[in-house]
Amino acid sequence: MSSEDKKPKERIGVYICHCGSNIAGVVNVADVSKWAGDNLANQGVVVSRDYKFMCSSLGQELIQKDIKEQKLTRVVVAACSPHLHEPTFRTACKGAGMNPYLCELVSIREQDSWVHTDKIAATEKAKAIVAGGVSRVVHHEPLIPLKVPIHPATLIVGGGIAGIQATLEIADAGFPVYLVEREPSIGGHMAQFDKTFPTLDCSACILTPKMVLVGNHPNVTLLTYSEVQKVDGYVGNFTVTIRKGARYVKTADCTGCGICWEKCPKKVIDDKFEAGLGYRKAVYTPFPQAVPKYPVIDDINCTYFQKGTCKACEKFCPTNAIDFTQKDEIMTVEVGNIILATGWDLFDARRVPNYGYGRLANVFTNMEFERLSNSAGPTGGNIVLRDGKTTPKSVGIVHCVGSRDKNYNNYCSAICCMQSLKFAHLVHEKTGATVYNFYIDIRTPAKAYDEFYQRIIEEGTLFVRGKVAEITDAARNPGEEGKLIIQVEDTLVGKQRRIPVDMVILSSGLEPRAGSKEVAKTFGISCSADGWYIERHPKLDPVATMTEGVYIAGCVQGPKDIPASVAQGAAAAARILGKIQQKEIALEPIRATVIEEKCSGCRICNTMCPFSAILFHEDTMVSEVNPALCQGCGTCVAACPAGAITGTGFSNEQILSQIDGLLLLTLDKKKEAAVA
Amino acid sequence: MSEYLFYPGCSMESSAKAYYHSVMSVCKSLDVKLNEIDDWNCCGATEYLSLDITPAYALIARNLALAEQQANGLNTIVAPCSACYLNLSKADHYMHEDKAFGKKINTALAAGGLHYDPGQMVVRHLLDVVINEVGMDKVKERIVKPLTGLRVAPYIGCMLPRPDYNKRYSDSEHPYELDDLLRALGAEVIDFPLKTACCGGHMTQIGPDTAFELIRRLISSADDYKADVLVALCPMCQMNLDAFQGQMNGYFHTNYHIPILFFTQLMGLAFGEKPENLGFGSEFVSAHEAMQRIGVQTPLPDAAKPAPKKPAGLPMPPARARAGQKITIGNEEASK
Amino acid sequence: MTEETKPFEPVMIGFTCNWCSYRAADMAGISRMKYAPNVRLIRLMCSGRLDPTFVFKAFAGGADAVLVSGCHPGDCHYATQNYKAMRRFYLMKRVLNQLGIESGRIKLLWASAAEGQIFANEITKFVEEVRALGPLNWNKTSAEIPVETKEEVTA
Amino acid sequence: MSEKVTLVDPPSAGPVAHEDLSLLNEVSLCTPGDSHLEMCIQCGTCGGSCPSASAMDHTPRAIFAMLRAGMRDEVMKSNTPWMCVSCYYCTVRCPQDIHITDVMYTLKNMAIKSKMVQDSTASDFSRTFISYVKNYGRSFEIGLAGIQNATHLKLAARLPNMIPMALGMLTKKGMSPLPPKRIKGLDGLKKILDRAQELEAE
Repeated sequence: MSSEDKKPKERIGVYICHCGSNIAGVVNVADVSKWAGDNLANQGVVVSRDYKFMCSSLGQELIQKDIKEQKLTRVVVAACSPHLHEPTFRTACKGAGMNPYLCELVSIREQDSWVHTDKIAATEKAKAIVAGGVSRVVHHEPLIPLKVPIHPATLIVGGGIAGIQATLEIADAGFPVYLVEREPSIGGHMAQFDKTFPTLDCSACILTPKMVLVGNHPNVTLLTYSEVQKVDGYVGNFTVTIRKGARYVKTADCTGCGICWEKCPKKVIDDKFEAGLGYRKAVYTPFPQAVPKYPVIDDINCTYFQKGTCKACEKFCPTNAIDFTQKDEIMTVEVGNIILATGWDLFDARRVPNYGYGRLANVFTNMEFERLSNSAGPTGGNIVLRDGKTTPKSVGIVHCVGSRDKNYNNYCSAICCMQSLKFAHLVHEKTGATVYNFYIDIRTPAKAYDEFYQRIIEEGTLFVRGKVAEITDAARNPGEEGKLIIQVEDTLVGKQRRIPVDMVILSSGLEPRAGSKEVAKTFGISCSADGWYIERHPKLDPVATMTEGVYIAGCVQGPKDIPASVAQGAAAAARILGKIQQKEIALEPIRATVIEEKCSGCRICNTMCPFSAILFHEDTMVSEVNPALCQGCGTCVAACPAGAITGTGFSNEQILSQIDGLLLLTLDKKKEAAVA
Repeated sequence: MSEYLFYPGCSMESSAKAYYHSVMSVCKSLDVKLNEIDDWNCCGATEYLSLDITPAYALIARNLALAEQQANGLNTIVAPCSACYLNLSKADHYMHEDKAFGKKINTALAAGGLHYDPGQMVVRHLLDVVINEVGMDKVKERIVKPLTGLRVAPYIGCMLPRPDYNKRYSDSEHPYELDDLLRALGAEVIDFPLKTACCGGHMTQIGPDTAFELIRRLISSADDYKADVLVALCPMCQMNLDAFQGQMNGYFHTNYHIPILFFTQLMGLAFGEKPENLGFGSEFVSAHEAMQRIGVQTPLPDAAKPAPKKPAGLPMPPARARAGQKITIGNEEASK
Repeated sequence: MTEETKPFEPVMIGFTCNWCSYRAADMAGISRMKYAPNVRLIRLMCSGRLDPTFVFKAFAGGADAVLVSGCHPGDCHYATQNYKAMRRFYLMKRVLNQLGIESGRIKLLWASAAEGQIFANEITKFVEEVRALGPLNWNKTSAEIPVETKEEVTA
Repeated sequence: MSEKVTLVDPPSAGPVAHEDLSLLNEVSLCTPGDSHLEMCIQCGTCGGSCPSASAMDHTPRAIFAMLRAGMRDEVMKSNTPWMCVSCYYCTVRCPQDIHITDVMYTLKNMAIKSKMVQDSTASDFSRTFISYVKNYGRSFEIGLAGIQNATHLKLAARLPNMIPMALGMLTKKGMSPLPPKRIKGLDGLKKILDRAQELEAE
């Protein structure tokens, strides 16, 4: 391996970034830079510098100047993670006339200065990392990015407010959108809400016009009652398999007149739209303003499907639109980009035994209350107890149910404070009841939110700072009989209180959708331990994912309110529109290639490839990699017993020499001896 | 036949003999063999932990070490007392989780020639074993006299479902295991809201005002629900609610009368055992009337006794003790 | 501190995949979680790219231990390639063992992009384990190295 | 006992005096396992759950805030840990997984060691209980109750009520008025406890 006597063939520049004090605070950057210049000269290092911020324009110019003046053929930057600034330094090199793939960025921040405290050990590790980068960069090859065309259509999964916003942005810009929604109608959770904070405008009034626009848009193919089954391909060219559920209603003939659900004899508790507080029929649309207007027959509850007789809907349908023979339909669509906006599920409050939900009749969840308060809801907007008639005289609203709690979900659900304040207002306005809000902290950090909090205080809502310990019907003191007693420490007083109320509303938190992990797998993206999808960068790229061409918007990324969901929907759409307008996309040229002369035709690699990118030529008895299908994982490279497959960007030479470098086997031995 | 190591705990030999006899009777019916750990010692209840942590855990761990020594292929210790159960599982849990702590306790044990490998023994309460190992099917098979018509308040108390290091119970606040068992016996089970509330613990000895209030909450709630009896599964809970019910009534000027029975006493009845052999009659608040309602004759409470000559707490003349020993003799005969 | 009393600091090479474990390392960095500085990472696109010769090369070059890490089973960015890595891992472990290397010197770690904490903790743990094994000693006869007969089924 | 006059500290004019910022850590270290004590968010779940909160001079939550503020004397003198009934409601409900009941045991230990226990009714009970355990290997309920009630003024008032009860213990429950039989391995147990006591002091 020793190349002591050989003259190095490349001229390499090494640049050590201080990143302010982020790196320089732990790693002695000047020492690393000097060490690299002294000890790696045998590898071809001709310049080694350290600089305050390599990613700044001055830092980049420094590299460019050296490339030109020192005739550098390779560049190694030791700074942050390549996932952050690899494109920056590649572009800088390209600007100075060097092939961008001849630049190597090694991480001495995320993998060194930020994770270690021992300054000497961290400096030594930085030297090894730089040595690894230098010995690797020698074997880099000039590459040309792969260009692939981008299909102009976009798939949007989830028809809540985030998905609706994204759909309209893209469709209005003139590009086709497939909007897939699992439920019979789009609208999502927002369609269930009564009022929206902090302005208290009616949720349906601001949502339904957008739903109608989606339903009528010439560029939108609306696929409700449908689910994505499979996603193949890659950015620009995804092939998506969608299962369209059988509605048992011919949408071409149906006018949405509503006679079918009027005549249907089968009443079902509606645990979705009405949150279990109301009923629907076996043939139904979730709510009157549903888009599309066509109903579905719920075959699990339909008398005909279960018992073989009834068909009342069919008999009464004026347009003969009912079709009991419909089957689920499988369709495939081609799209260039995907947005996931599948939203959230409500935390199941039954999991908190001390709050008694499911055991104590007058403990309600937030979604139940939304329906209770909604004038289109099961009580016509009357806020009443579970008996359906009694108006409560006192109501307790409990914050943080299932949130900020290591027993359940550790995160803050973000919307509950404002939602609870909204509930306090609605209860106060509609019933005049005494309202208590039980909170740990009030979090109102958005435009006009804290003002709303002030308003609720002014309206006379009583605030008790303390996480509710238990809700019970076991009366202990006079005045508690027949009431729900909220037992809590009023932490500002430092005393335990027992507050009897008629009704309790639990502000249950937001959870990732059940099955979010499976959906993540289908789309090839990652999921946090909680189940929320991981964005490309938590601050600077919140709507993209690690997978090119797949974006996320709304609560699928983490709990958020309506304005934030809308902003993300629009942001994801803007990102995609930018891509579509470029018409093609440059992909990392990391691909495997079979060297025909070395291939023995054993076909071991053929079955290794999950993308079926390797074909076997029966005539010549060799395998070949189709670069359009290859994703560059390199498994075949590792598997080939003959070493006949090479992988660009991650060749055996590159990695083996990086190992040498990391183990400091490449050092200038004479220098080392001199030091010793 | 299933076999377990058995840690009875001190109360089973003194204040909770009714529990002891009924446990033995029920286990016999269910083909459960209990091998009492030889030379076990007191678990220290909640008292030693209050004084000195290390000796407290060493005291508990001595039992675990003995159990491991005598295991003979078994790995489960059954404790019928909730406090003993919790202490044993707590010691095992922390010795396992906190390795340095485990080492420290073993250093102490070594002074007595003992050693315990954390995680080796599994500690379970009798209720858990009955429900999850013996199984409800077998319990149902044994029932010859269902408790039809008896309204019971299932009372679990604190230390069984909490902190529940090994997540053995359905819930830490409203577990349903005891309800299911009692329902299987044919009793009418109320949805007792305070089923895991505190009985007062040692407060009866150090802060009676607090203890009486805690006892009142439980008794009055059971009374609100018109329970005939309250069913306990811990000697301490039974003692507090039964023996102090009278004093509590005096303190609050109330007149509650809720008999407190062990779950094994009711199981024994349903299995057809004679009430005398299950420790009936040893309760302060007599269950006679409640049991008569479902056609079971339990021994009548003893006739009023002459006033004692000495205040409580000091040793009593042996003659008094003999009167109570009848039960023991009766049981011995029955087991022959 | 004299040379003799200095604790042995193992040198370790870690192979990470671009999508999960390298990002777990990034996440550990972003969150400033601390771990032992003994491991030096190499980024591969996928744990499936791990050619066993890389591992042999690392040991031959003086590494005291090798970490192989990738996405959790079922989470692979390339569908199923981490399963292939897993199979190779067990084979490698056996071969290395027969060559006279304690099987405790190679470790397989699944870490998702969100699991910076797990990544950091596991590295610190691994360093301690290897420190206990001492420096890699090729001159040991294979008889001195216990040959593992049992293989754990899952990592 | 009434002649023992307790002087009330003069009203504090300013902020907490003698902040002892090592206090929280000390409590944490003395508690087996990881107590997560430093994670308290002051939500009050513990104080709201506590069945004996009304008898406490500070709620558990307030005690944790005082530990943070380094108010050593105030915490050591507080009756809060002594009123704990070990019901573990706070422990299972705590959103931060703080082992509150275990922390209460630690605080009791520390208060005894620092000789700052204000009302010894509870600690005396524990001592008597354990003295039986040390001498016999088993507890002795009747003897214990007798000593406890006879030696504490505030309990003595109820002695008349206790008489029929004690009688019942002997007759109905068939309890023996004699101390329990000593366990066989009492010597070994003593050695274990002595060694543990040494380790505790380390």
